Amino acid sequence: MEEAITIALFALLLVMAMVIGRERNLFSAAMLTGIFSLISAGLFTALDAVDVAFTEAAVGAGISTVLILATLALTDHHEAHDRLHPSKVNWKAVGVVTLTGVALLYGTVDMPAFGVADAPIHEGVAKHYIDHSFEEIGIPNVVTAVLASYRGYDTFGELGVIFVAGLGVALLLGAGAPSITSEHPHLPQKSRAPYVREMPVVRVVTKALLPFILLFALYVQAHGDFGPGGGFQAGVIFAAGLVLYGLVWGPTALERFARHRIVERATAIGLLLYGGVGVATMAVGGNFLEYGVLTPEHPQHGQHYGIFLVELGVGITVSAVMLVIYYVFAARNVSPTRSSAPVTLPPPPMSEDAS
Amino acid sequence: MIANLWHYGLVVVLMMTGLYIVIAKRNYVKKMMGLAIFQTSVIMLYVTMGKVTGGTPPIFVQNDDGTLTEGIVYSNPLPMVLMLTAIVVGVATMAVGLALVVRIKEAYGTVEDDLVTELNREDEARRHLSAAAQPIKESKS
Amino acid sequence: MTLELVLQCIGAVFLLGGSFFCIVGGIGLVRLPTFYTRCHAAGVTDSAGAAGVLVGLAFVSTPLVAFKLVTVLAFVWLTSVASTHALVKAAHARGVRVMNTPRLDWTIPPPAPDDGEVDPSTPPSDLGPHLSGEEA
Amino acid sequence: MSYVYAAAASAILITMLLAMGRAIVGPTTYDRILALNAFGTKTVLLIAVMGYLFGRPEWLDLALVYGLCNFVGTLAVLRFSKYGSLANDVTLPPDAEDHA
Repeated sequence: MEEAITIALFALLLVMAMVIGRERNLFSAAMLTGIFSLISAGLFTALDAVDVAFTEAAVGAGISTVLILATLALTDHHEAHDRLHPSKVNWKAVGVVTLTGVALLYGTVDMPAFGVADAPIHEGVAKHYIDHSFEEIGIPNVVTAVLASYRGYDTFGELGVIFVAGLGVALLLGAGAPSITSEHPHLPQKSRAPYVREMPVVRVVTKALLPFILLFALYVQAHGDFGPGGGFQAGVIFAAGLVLYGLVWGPTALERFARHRIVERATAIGLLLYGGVGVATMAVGGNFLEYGVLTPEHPQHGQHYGIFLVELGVGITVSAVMLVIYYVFAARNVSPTRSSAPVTLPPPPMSEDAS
Repeated sequence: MIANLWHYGLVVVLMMTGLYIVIAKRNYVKKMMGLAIFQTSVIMLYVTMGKVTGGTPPIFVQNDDGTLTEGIVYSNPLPMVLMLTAIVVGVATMAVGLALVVRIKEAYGTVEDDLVTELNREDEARRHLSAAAQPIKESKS
Repeated sequence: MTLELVLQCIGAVFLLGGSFFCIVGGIGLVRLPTFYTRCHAAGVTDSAGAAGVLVGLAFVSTPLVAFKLVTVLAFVWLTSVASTHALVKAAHARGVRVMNTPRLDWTIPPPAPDDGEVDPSTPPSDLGPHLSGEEA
Repeated sequence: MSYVYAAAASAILITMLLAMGRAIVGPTTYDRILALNAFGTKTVLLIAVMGYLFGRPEWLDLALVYGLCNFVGTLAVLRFSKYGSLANDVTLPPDAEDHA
């Protein structure tokens, strides 16, 4: 049954990918991408990767749909018709793809079969993690133990990448731009966005659910040691809850709760907290991110403290980066006039031809 | 033996679908969607490799006294850790890509690959022409 | 344990009932002729189907898990109702009409019989092509 | 009991397939949004049933996240389809001058 569900979901996933490929209406394609992400999250659950499914569910259906839609609002809703190959299959691309696919398939013939327990991937450190992580780290969720402790360096690097990505988006779209509220100083304190009047049911439901969503994010953050969850998931859920508020009341209203400038600072604070834990362990006399030295008489407790702080840093940075990304895209949406601001790319003299 | 390799085949087909969208489609947003599909296929490859038949998610089952229950097969946690961070990094980098698309739209007025290339070529030709015309103008003055 | 068996039987009945409503709603989602009727079908899967499955599962679980299941059910009920409401309202505001008179549906042979819902008197093209739906 | 779970999972999978068909066919944008919403609910149910089918039912947090993010996604799509934008005051003909 496990395998049957896996194959069925995989088939749905493939169909979805192909439909996304041939859908010319980008708005519809964005929605189909949301469904694609839901299917893949279900598939992760079927493949025992509950933590991955958790992340994919939070990221794919919520944040990335919002991102694609925000981009579509600023670009085109529809793919232009290709003048060179109007509505035809691009046979060159098909050839390249087929060749690559056949080569890849040939490469997998020697690979271990599905689900065998003695495949090479299950030897080495993976075996050590499963056999010894409970006595060494003392938390039931192996994924969190590996993520925050054994491979703490790696996660630190990934968090740095996320931070830099958030920085990049902020520089590309929002560099030096005034924040949303300072752009509309005459806005009264009560938001009077028209849709607030139009969707009373959604407004009430969102208002009722929002505290629970944020509380749930904190629960996921703190419960990552014992079940699926942790900083990455909690950060994304927290951001998704706030983005939901922004969608219903408008980013201006959200700005009153989470100031853009403060959120921008918070992206760095999380990363610094993570690094600071590493520096603290070095100061006590251990290696970078060796949490055990924090409480020498009881290394497991040190691991608990270290993992908690590190996950907190991850959660702060991830949620702040997601919020910053939402803010800068939304600010573009609010003020399309800024799109005529000078572009930092090499100044194109043909820009009047393009428009 | 081959019969148990189906997951690689499915992953490869998925990956090639994403690759086709990236290569063949000219709209940059569509290309980003293709890239997302490609990324999902890579994640899927790792996760399928970590699966053990009859295994459960790698979260220890504890008895009431806090000790671990023996005899439970766990799937491999390592690919999950790698892919978990990869998903969040993926969405962050996708945001960078989409931000670039927005800037391209503002600079060129289009997000179609062939149009952007054409505009670049025109621009280059114009620059070439003006560079060639420059010394003549100076000699006249 | 007879109590356990009884609970399992009740749970199974709820589960199968929920599955039945899911499938019925799914078929309705595909087969019903207009957008608003399809909304009704989706509502069946979201309310009756979800309730059947989740309550059925709650009968065979420990109290903590049952509580979580009920939470999920409450969440699904709130959000899906709200979003369906907003969806129908938006569709109505954008000019999707209940043009389901048999005369219109059966005498005109369009490529797909479901195509005639967007009111041609209020073309939505002024706000962008993405709202006009499928062209094919 | 596992047969019942398997039957429920199959039923939900079939429903997912049907909803997906509606999402692919359309014809209007709103049909797609409706299908997306229904699909999200079906995923929540599938996750819940799969937990029981595989014998580790304690992670319903996952299902909750699906419900939440589905809601966020649906609302985003709706806002976009209604105003062509995710922010509050673009392309609103009657009230646009309030914010300009």
